[in-house]
Amino acid sequence: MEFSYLTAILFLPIVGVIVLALLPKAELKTVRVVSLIFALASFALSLALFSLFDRSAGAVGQIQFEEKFSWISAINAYYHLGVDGLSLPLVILMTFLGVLAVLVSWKVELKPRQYFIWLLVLETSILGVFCSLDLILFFLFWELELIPMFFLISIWGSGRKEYAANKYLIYTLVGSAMMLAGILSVYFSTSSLNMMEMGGLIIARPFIPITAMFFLLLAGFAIKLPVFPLHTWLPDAHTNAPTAASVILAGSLLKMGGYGMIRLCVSMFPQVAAQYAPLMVILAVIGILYGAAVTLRQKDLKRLIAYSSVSHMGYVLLGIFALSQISLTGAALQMFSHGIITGLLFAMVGLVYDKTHERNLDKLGGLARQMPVIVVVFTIAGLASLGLPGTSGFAAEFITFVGSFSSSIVDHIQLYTVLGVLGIVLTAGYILWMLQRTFYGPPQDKYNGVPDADTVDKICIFSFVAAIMLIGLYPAILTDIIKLGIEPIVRLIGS
Amino acid sequence: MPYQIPWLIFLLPVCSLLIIAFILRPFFNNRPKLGGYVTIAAISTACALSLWVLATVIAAPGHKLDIPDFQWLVIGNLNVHFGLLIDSLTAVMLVVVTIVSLMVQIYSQGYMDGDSGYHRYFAFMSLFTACMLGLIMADNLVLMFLFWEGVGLGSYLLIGFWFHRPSAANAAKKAFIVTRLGDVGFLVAILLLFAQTGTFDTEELHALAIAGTLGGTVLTWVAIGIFSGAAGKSAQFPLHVWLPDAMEGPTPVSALIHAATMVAAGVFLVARFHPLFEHSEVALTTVAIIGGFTAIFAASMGLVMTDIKRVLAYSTISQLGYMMLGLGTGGVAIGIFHLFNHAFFKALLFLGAGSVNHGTGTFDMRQMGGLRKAMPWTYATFLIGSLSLAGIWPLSGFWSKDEIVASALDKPILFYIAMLTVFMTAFYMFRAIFLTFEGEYKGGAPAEHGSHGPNNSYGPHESSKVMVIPLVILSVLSVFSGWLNVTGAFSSFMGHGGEVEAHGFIQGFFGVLSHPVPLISLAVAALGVFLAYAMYSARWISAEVMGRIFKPMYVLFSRKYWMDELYENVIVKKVLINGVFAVLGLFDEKAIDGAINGVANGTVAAGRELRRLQTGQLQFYAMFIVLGLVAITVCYYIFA
Amino acid sequence: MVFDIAFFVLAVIIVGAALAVVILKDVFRAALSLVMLFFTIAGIYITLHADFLAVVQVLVYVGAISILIIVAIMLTHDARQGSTSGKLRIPAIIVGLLLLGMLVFTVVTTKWQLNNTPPLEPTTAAIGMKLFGEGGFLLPVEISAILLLAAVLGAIVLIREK
Amino acid sequence: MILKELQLLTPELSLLVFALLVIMLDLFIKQKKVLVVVSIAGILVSAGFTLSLWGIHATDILYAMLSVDQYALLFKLIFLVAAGLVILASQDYISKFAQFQSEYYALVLISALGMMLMAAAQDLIAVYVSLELSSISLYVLASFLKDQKSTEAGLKYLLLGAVSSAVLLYGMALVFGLTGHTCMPCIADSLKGMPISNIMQSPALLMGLILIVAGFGFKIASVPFQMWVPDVYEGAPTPVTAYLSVASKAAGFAVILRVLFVVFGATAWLSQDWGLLIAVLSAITMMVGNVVALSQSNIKRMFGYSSIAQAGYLMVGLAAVGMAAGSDALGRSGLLFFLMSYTFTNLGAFIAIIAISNKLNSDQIEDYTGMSKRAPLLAIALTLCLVSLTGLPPTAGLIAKIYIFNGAVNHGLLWLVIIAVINSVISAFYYFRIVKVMWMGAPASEEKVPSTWALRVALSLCCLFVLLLGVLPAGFMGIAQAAVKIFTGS
Amino acid sequence: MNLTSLGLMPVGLMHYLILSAVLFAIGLYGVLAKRNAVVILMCIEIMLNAVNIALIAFSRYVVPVQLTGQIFALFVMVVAAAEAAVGIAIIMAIYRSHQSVDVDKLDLMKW
Repeated sequence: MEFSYLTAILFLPIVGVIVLALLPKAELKTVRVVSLIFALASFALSLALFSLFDRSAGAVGQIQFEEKFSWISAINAYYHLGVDGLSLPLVILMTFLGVLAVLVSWKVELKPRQYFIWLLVLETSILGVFCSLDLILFFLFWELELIPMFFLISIWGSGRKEYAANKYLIYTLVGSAMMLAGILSVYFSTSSLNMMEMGGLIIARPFIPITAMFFLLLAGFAIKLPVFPLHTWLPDAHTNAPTAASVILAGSLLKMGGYGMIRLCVSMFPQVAAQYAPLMVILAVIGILYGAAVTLRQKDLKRLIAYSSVSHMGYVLLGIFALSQISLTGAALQMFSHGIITGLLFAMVGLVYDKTHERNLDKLGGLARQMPVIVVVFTIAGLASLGLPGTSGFAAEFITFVGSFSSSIVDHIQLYTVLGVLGIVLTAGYILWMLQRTFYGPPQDKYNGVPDADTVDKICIFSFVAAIMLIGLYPAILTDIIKLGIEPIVRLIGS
Repeated sequence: MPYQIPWLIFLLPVCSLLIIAFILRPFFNNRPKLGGYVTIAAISTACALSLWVLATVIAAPGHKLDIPDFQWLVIGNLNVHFGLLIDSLTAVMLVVVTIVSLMVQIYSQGYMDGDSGYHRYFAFMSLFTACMLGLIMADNLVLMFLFWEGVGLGSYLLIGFWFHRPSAANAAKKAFIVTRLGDVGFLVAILLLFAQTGTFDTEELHALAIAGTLGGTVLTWVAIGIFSGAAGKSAQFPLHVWLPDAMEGPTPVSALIHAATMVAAGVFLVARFHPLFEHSEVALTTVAIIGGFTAIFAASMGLVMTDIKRVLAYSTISQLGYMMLGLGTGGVAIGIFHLFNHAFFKALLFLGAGSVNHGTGTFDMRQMGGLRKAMPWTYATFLIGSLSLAGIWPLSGFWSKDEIVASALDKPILFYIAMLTVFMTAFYMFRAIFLTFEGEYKGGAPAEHGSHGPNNSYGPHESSKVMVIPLVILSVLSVFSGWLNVTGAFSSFMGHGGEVEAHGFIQGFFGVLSHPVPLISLAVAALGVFLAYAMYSARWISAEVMGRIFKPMYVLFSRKYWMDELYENVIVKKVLINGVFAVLGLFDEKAIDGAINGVANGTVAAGRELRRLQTGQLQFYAMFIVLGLVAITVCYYIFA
Repeated sequence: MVFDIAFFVLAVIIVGAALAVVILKDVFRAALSLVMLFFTIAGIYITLHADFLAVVQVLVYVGAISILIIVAIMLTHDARQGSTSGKLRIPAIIVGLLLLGMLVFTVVTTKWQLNNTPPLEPTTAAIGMKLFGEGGFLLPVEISAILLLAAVLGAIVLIREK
Repeated sequence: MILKELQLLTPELSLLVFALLVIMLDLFIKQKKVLVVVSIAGILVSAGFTLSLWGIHATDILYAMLSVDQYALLFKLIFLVAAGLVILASQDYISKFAQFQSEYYALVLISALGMMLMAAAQDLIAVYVSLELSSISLYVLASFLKDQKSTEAGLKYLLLGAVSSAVLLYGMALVFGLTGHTCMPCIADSLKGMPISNIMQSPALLMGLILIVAGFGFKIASVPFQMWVPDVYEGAPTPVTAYLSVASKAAGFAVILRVLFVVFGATAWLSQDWGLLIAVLSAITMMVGNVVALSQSNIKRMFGYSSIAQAGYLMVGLAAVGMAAGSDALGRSGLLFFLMSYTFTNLGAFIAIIAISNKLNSDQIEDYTGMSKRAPLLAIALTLCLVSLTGLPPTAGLIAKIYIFNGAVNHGLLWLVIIAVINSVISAFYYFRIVKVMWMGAPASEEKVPSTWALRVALSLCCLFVLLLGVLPAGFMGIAQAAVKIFTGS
Repeated sequence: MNLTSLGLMPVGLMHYLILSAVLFAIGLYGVLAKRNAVVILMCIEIMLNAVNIALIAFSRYVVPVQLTGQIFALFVMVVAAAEAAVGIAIIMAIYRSHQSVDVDKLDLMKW
């Protein structure tokens, strides 16, 4: 029997959880190392997956590393895993962020065992979303992710953490509530829960109007992405979450929304998607500009980056609903890219906060002297975020723009794209403003003797930088994979 | 020539960046000089290679080299190949960039001596040079845009080099954002081109434009988009505001980036895509008008600046306008030729200003004076540069400026503007010379950065050799570079000089004086010089009295037409940040979040109200049960 | 015919007694009205040819439940304070009338499938057979036994002092 | 014949025997622990007999009074499990009424017996009598503490219960009067034979339906018959509350499903009629339960409202059964699976609450602050159960909801499912408030919360099943489906 | 007075059912309105009796020979007795803890 890569990747963190739970004495060091080992193992396996992935032209639309067992026969649900070009990068992203999240949390001292347990559970649940090919399994993992995130925010968070945790919980549950209704309607319309069978399935007798199904599913994804005006949970969650949670939240969790939109909304209901694409594209543009505008008003470093995510995920939405092969690829790449960039940004904010205990831009300043490494990496992250060429941010945004501008599905898409492009100016505005307020200006006495990044921090942030640069300089390393997954979907739209 | 050579030109500075960032800075931080040496070694090699490339291109048929490209990205019909386009334009630019860069790096050895950010400085410089070289060699729009933004980054980093000064940090940010505004246009143009043609390749686009496949409104929009990018980088009105502020960076940076190379990238870009512009009358006219207007507009502000670098900055803007004007009216060769000459003398002038600053610790001309004796080399080279800039025969500036003025002849308004600009240029440059080098020394000021602190304690002094030698080399170039086109060789090499008749060197060199236009322009320039002499050296005319007479204009110029106020205070602060964005922020908080919280609070409140039904009264409960029964029955009768 | 007249007489007494139970302030008198009510209901049973039930009614209700209630009244001091109506008197009247209306409407408008066979009489033996015989209600009888046991257990627990 | 039938009655008989044994033993022995052992033994024996009957072909016994079928057997198991776990969990609580231990156990067993009979009853008379058997035991159990709150709860429960059983009786009387039968299949046959095609044509049928729904609605705590729930849950001894919230509700559903399906499922229009009624009531029930639970500060009272809300979800399944009009077993098995899940989950939660509240001597949610430090295992277990009640993975709650909503969506109740899932969201608010309090705050004292082995066993069993049903639900769904097969046959 | 001419004679099922309904409503009113717990219990007994009348009437007019209704009523009586016993026990317990059997005062638990 073949080695079940996906199951192994998926459940290694859970094995880690069990090990952690069974540790007789939870010494800080052991806990960290154990978590790191399991996160690393998962990451290593996902890299193996990456190298074993069949990139040949024949692999277009093929599910690889498929595993399928009957799970709940009563409702036709299977334990069905597999990856294609669309999900593989996200799996790698998550395992990568999983490792880095552990590193970022190296200095957590409050209830470390619990903390790392939740972190690992979170990893598994998000991986599950990306690997599942069965709607119920997908939904299960989708919901599972709530619990660790809730705990991470509400116990290890700061500020209005309870409010933020609640808000996160409620928002996400509302979304998944709609999604469940959508999934069930789909199930009864098609008698199948197999996500791969549903691409472009012509539903002869829809259970409810397919538009309704589309929007029910979309609701959940839109909240997660988040799409304007459903975004207000995000700043609160980010601002008050611990660093690692922010990293994963921004880095990987939001992508569940985009992934779901492509995988379910677009590929199941290409016609409906095309019909409502103008609406979604307009929302995307509003999200881009509005998110950036609101970002410019933020005083809290984390909140600022959180709002910037709203803006950046607008590009993803734009790419998805421009519905062209290039734009969808761009959107998928943007998801990955935003994952590492914003992950790094949050890690950097975490570092700055750890060292200075300050996140208010009005009170920060002049830190560049004290923390040369941090300022360099933060700047790189910021520049990547504003889409500087050579970083993944540029590659992704550029592909998205090219794709959406030349798309023929939506009327006036050129105009919308141009408006979206304007967002990059605002992005430059807030990113540079933030860097300036944090690091530049005369050094302040109160920050004398503030330490720079230490070795663990450096390993962590340099890995991010390496990933950002790698994708930025040679995006084909991912797009060659992504397009395998996107192509069949585009064919559906075309037909 | 092996085709790897051009790549090597690009990679050399990249290597120097990597070496400094990953080896020198972490491990040899106490040996700062190493960084400079590495950079200079890399760039001098690149310079040599560039000359080789130039020679090869001159020899090559069609003045073009074939460099194999490689596939970077393929998604559907998006097919991006990265490669290099080496033609005459590229070759010339390569030489300009590497030479100026080399000079500036050498000069920086002295200028930046002792600065704590020495390694960082050279790393950034290498980064910038690499991107600049990449930009001029790129064979397609994507790669070009990549480096285009890269030079912007270099500029940002170097303007903000002394980040602890808020003004520097602000200037850096401003430069980046303003140029990015232009880049939006550029990016949109790229998108539009791809949507129309499906390619990013420069030469293919040229071919399409020439064949007429790409034309009409689309082409005009494309051209205007490209020009908007160029206008941002080349500081054309109305995006010029960042350049004067960019003088916050170290002076060698100003010389390299904000005088010779990066700002000229806009001009280069327009030149590179000139075939597209040529096929759109509107675009070409726009370029010419904006260029001409910028030329005089910036010059007018240069008249009244007291900071020597700012005078030079406005001069740069003005000259860039000139180049645009040349591109818009005359063609690639004319614009690029001015770029070529301008690079040398403007770099020279900036480096001279830096040298002055090194000697006096200030850039404020009112604090200077009488430096001629203290800094003879600086003075001499600065004078050569100024003469060249003012367009005095036979220095290089004369030749290129003359061509531009001539090319504007058939558009009278532009011509008069050009002439007026010539006058102004001569005036403000010599005003600067007289204020700086003549008269009495007025004491200087604290140095622009700490390391030079003690210098002014023993008065103004000549700079070290390492700084003076580049000045000399550049001044030589400033004299002779213009002679390259005396015979029309440069124009024909650029491939767009077909209409320029070829003639012998001597004939061209002196013969030019037989034409009326050059003579007029020379006279105008001389008038400017004379006026400056009269006002600031001989003081026949009191500058104060002039200032009072032309008070409104003086205020207008010295306040820079209130453009900064308009942009920063009115548009950015009042309208955007505190206006639109504040409203949106409030909307987000109150309306969107408020609605969500409202629903949540409403639910909780509903719960608080509903629980009052649970009175604890047993009989009320029973009543409720029976009422429920009745209600159900009634509903049945109503709805069934 | 006799039964018809008896029905009306008994019905009037029943309604009167029931009203007395809910209207009288004196709990003792209310309890006595209740006894009266139980008795007359036994009479109604007779008019329905349910002689065994009538007897059981007297035994169980008049004999057991009434006594229990009276004892309870005596043990609680509230007896003397009387049984006043609570705040909900008016709503209670309305709700009572509504329910009455509904029920009357229901029984009046429904077409009952009447069976004109003369009723079985006497019923005692038949009921005995029904309860314990073939095809009968043995199980409920057994359950009732346990029910009573549970009630006794419960009463003991609740009444005994801690 | 009779012997054969007695064999089919062994679960009930053995339980009765052990109940009597407990009472008798109390008279003779001092060591009260023995009573627990005997009670548990009784439950195990009864459960053993129940299991031994599993797979049996549905048989009517005692002159069609009872039906021994998988459906009843499954419910019997649920009641036995609930009773057993409640008895185990009561060990931490028993000190409050040490004197009446035997009566306590006996009453728990007897009420379980009543419920078992209820689930199997095929005749309205048997239904009524067994319903009262369990009810009367529960009335007593609710007031078992005899303090102010407990007696108040008991009286409210009793009086309201009596009124509702009078209402139920009136409904049964009307149905009986209409058809002349008390045996359910006979009534159904009779209804099928009636020349009516709309419920409005027979006011008695309508009234009977409404009154019967009202009577059972009281049991399952459906709005508007739920008013007793919060008060009684709050006042009753905590183990009894647990028992009420699980067993009594399950019994209510067992009987209401059977009555509605068998009697009122006689014709499709009738079935859809009550299906819609239940659907509407279900929507209101969920809303009321969840919304009011938001503002509760007493954990038992909060669970009271929570159980109302859960009844609402269960009624979604019931409504689906009605809308399906007998054509599809999905809804019915969903209801059963949800009940299994709910039993373990709610019992688990209550068992943890018993241990904690007993130590704290308080039911206030705020007093649970920092419980993760004082009683980590209890806190984990309670958290797990709360997660399951919210309907999040990897617990039974989520699968149960998916399963039950599945049936509802399939029969055109998407609107109801959407209301239900929105309600789940609201419920997260108050369930997670407890979680938050336990894990986030600093405890008032560092003192550990003790718990007996019995309680721990009970709790671990609950948690185990909560997880098992959440991760590997297929087997349990198989059981649920097997259990509802009898209906397809009937 | 001629009851027959008034349509009230001969007495049939309807009469008994209406009587039952009236009795039920009166009992209900008592349950809802009286403050004394014992009286409420009494009123519940009235309601049960009302049901019994209906049951026996149905038995008489619908299934005259099967006596099912009578059997049903018999069980109702048994249950009523048990309920009354437990009810009174609880009321005694209430009385002991509250010194009152006024249900208006039983609102320790609400909201």
